[in-house]
Amino acid sequence: MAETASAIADPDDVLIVAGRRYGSRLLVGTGKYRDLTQTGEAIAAAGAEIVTVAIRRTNIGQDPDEPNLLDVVDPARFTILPNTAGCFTAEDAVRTCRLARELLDGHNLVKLEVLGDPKTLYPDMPATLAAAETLVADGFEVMVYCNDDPIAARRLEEIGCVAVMPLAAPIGSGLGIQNKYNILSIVENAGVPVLVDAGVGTASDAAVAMELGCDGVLMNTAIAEAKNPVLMASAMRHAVIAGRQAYLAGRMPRRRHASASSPLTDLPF
Amino acid sequence: MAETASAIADPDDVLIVAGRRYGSRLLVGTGKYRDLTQTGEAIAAAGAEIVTVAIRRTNIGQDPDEPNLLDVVDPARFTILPNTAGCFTAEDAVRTCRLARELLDGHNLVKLEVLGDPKTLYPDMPATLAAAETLVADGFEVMVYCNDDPIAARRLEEIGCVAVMPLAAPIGSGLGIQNKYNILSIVENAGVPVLVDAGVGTASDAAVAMELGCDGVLMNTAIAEAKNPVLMASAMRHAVIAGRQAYLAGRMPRRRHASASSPLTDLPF
Amino acid sequence: MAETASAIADPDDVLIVAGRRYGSRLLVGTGKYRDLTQTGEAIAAAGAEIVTVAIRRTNIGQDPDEPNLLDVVDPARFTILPNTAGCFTAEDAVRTCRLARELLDGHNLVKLEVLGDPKTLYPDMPATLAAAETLVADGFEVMVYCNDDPIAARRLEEIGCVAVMPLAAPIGSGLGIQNKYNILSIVENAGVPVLVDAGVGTASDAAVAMELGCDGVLMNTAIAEAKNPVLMASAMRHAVIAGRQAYLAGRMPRRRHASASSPLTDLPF
Amino acid sequence: MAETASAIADPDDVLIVAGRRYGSRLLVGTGKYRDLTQTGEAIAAAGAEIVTVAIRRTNIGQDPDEPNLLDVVDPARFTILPNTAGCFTAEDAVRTCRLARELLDGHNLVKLEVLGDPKTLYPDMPATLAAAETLVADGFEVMVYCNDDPIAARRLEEIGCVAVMPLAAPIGSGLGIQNKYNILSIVENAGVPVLVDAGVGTASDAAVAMELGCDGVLMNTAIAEAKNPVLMASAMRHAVIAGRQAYLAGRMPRRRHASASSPLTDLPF
Amino acid sequence: MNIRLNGETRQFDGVQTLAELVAELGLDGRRLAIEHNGEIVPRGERESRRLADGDRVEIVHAIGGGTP
Amino acid sequence: MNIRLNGETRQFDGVQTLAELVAELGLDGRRLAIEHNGEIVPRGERESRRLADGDRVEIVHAIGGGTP
Amino acid sequence: MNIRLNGETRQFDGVQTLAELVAELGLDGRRLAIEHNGEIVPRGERESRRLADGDRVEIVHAIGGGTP
Amino acid sequence: MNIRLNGETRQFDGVQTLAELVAELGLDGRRLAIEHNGEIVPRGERESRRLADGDRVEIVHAIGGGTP
Repeated sequence: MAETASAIADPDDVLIVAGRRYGSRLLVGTGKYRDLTQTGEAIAAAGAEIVTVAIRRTNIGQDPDEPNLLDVVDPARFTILPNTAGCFTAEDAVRTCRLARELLDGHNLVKLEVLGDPKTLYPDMPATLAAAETLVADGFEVMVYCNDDPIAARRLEEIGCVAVMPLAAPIGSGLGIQNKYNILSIVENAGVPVLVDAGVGTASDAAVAMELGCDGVLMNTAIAEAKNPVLMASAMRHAVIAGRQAYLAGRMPRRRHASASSPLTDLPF
Repeated sequence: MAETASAIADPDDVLIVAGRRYGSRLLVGTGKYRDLTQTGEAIAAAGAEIVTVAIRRTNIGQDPDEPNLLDVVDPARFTILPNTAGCFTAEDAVRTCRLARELLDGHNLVKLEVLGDPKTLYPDMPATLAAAETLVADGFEVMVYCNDDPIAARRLEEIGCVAVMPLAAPIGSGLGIQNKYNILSIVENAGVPVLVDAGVGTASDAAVAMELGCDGVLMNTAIAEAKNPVLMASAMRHAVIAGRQAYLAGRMPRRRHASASSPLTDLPF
Repeated sequence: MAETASAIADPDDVLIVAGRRYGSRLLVGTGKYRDLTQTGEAIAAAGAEIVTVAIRRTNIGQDPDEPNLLDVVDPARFTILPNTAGCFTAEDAVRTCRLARELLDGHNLVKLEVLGDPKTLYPDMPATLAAAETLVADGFEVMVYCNDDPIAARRLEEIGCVAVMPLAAPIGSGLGIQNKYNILSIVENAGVPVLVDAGVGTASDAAVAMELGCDGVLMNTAIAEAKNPVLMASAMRHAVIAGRQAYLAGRMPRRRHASASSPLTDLPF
Repeated sequence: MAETASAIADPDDVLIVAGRRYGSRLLVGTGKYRDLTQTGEAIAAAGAEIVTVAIRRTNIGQDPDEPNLLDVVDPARFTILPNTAGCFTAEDAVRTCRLARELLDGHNLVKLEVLGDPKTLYPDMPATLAAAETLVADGFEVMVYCNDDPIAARRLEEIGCVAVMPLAAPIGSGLGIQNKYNILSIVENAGVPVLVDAGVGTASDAAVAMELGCDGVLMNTAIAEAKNPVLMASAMRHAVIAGRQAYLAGRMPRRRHASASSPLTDLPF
Repeated sequence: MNIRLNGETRQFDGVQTLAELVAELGLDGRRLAIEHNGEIVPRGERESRRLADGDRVEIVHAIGGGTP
Repeated sequence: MNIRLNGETRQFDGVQTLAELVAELGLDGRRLAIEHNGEIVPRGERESRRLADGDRVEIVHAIGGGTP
Repeated sequence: MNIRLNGETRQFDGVQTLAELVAELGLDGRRLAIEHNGEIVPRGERESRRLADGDRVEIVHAIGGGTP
Repeated sequence: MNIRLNGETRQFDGVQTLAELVAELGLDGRRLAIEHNGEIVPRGERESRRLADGDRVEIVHAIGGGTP
């Protein structure tokens, strides 16, 4: 099977973000898992190479032997993608990115999120644009969570973001791609990778995102809140490959009417 | 990766049809390919173990050295599933099955199709039920193409069919699963494998079928009419695995509203 | 407004069932209402002219002054459509129709339903076909509840049914039209009226059914279980008219991309 | 029928925009019609009270007797809603509004549109926000075409817009409501009327918009490009009423499984 | 005389015809259909249709009901 | 005198005010709005608004148009 | 001798059994199934199955085909 | 000396530099980033960065978190 797959799949079909090449197009988060062991197993099953982490205050007085996320997600093996989850202003997001850069020894790749509403976790786009400008000017490589507005996505690219990451549905909703036309418009106009961020609920949702031509998918809840997160991580790995290959293979046309795949002639009657 | 996958996937999660065990849940047809070489490559890329073939009059006077389908799809390696495609009466379908049994040295497994209309290739269910009764009485193991009527599926199982194969959408239409509730009802009530037959257009469609709990998917046009059939066959292999694993893993609940996967507390501001 | 409407709508666009002409294409049931008063108000708000009723054992010993459904739904004003709801065999359905004919003084129009399963209330199609043949031979005008199988619908018409009534979704589910392609195929091939029976949940569902070219819609639960049944009945009246007019008016083509409805030239800049 | 309707519908359920009350919740455009006669007939059939018009350079040298749009759409009978269609900058949009105000004798109600892309006619939201601020400060009552971003809608309301008008799908696409969750979020958070602007293709689309709780729908292409625009205008009138009444009536819950509307007891067998 | 009426056995004395049974039940004038021993009895034949001990009688009417 | 009228340069002789220009164009009585050198000129000021060589004038009206 | 072979009438001389017909058609060694006058003839009986003028013979094999 | 540490005021005696504070907290060797009075302090400057009464210090690290 491995031989077959390598013979079929183009080894040059890689995801390139900020000049780095990734064989996997599935990016994963690290929240909501039972423990760090499960986090690590899910990341492995997902085959992810880019892993997003949050930046939070150290819990003073905690057990100093408590395991650390970056022990499980080793920055030497994975591309760590610090995010600004929880930031509701451009200032907070910029500050979080700078803390992350210090934390990760000058690592410049960040996932910018500026939220507009604690209930929907929908992005605040004007603040996101402002933060993106500041961060790009400050030398960051910005992957940016955004709404699915094609004009906004183009603007974020113009600002210099290295990837645009539109939401497919509300974060953590699991509702799947709501507006395929918008995602398609963003993909068609983009010169940087487009990754669906948020809203995927199950494997077919991830496949749909890739079939639309997205360059990758980032997810967390769909894996972590499955009954069996590690098996779902594997499902998502296959789904992203499936969707990517289907996109590259070029699907059959949709037809209103049937088309026999067996010839309707030369029947023995 | 191979190690990871084998550690995650349950090796006992196999498709059992008529007492035989199959690691692959993707069944493929052999029509509409450019040539037999492409047919063989697509079957390999799909990882299929059950392959359906049509029975037709031998073209008298043809080049006797012309390659034969069963050279490419070796009955020693694959389970050959002769189908009754093109039959519009129960009698023709039964006769075709008997010819197939002779052709394949007593092989009893057949795919019964009795069509009701040349335009939609929709099944004629009363004729299908009649043919199924005759074939089961004659010792055949009948996998049966049918509409997505849960009552009809249950009746076909009562008759003794070894698998029910409802259409998801018109054959060759590529429109994807139309009535998920009916497929779900069939799955919930079935004691034999349920395989979606016909209507899949791209990888996510196959994943959806599996996420509904189907035991497998049979397809032909979606692979053969892709721009790159062999790559699409690989996509479908991944999609069926993805959908199966997602079904087994148990998807997250759908929610109207967002749910943060990063904690919203302990922010440094 | 009344003048405008009458000027626009074609007065000859009527529903013809069994030779009788109806201005309204919305048929309603009489179950699940709070009381007979609400039943009557909902029927009036729906503008229905054909009203379906069930046949049940008279409750012996009840108050003889208890109001009677046929006082509210006067057979002199409405076409009463007795149904065979609750019948799970062809025999029971035929017997119920004959009782209904006696009850209604020789009235021949019936709604045949033979159910296959108490949980889904999905029709038992072989039994339905058998009952339809018996009833047609016995002089009944049969409107028939059926699955959305285009071949079955054609067969029911061949038997002599005066209308085919495919379900859109499980009875009482309110899930809306599941398989639009099947409904469309039935409509395209039918020589008798096609009415969607069961599955409508809200006004837009009814409009969709009519836009597909159906001749009418029958519903009960969607009205009776609305918070305000009488207002929902009015909504459904408008929805059926809206869908019918949209079907006749011929909708605009769907387009992937925008099309300005204001000219993009002669701007003052 | 008229009596029935007036008895059911609440006469106080009116659309209030900028302090004015409207019985109709269907707003229409005036582009793409065959001629002004058809324009007028369609507006009448739609029952519209608010009619949007574009502002363009007068064609110098044309026949001075050529009929004028405002003869057909008399500002004494209709609320004229001049729009800034075709404007790609905030400045152009503001200038167009000011010309419109002069043209209409100080009329302050405008429909603001600042487009971001000539192909999709998707709004440029930062420019829209800027123009809205300028116009509100200049005394205009601004109804604003916007994307379906709930945070942006809230911001436009904070700025002082009198109505937010999110697009349902690309202008002139006829694809229907793409992201129902976003429209629902906008509706739930809004203190001003929410009207779906753009994307409606047929009657059921308009009904869906209203069932989500929108206060109205504005459309042009769906009517003007129907084969019979005047009949489609009537269809849309009914669809908007149907959707509104269904929203107010409170739809039945969706259920996976069937629910009989005829009692399943007291059968005579 | 025992009659199996709508599935329940009941005793009726002094009732000899279907018409008398209907009257005894207080159902005169109501819109009903009646089966007697599995056979539908037209309205006009109720008076002449005699009952015997052990007969089965079904009396039905229309009630609210909708899609299946 | 040359006027840049709705984007095209045209010559008008004997026209001194906006009101005269409107009349010359045969647009009297039509519902119009006018910009003169980028500034909107209210209806009541057309008679007093004098034109000079090279001025820019935009004359607009309402036409059919809908969603964006 | 005329044989109705796969729907077409053809003449075969010197052919007396199904096995000889298969050989004559150059189909020896191919995976086939054969009907003779509507009855399936097992492989082992081809040699003994004699043909007569006007007989109907169908020869089929497996070809590419998929969902219905 | 009172320090506003991660939003809470705490008293530290005998601590004069950021490096000493980290050690006092038992956080030596952990992967952290530190803000001092709103300014990020690179790792190499912790030893030389002196604390004063009332200073604000934020200490952060990476934790599990995903899409927004």
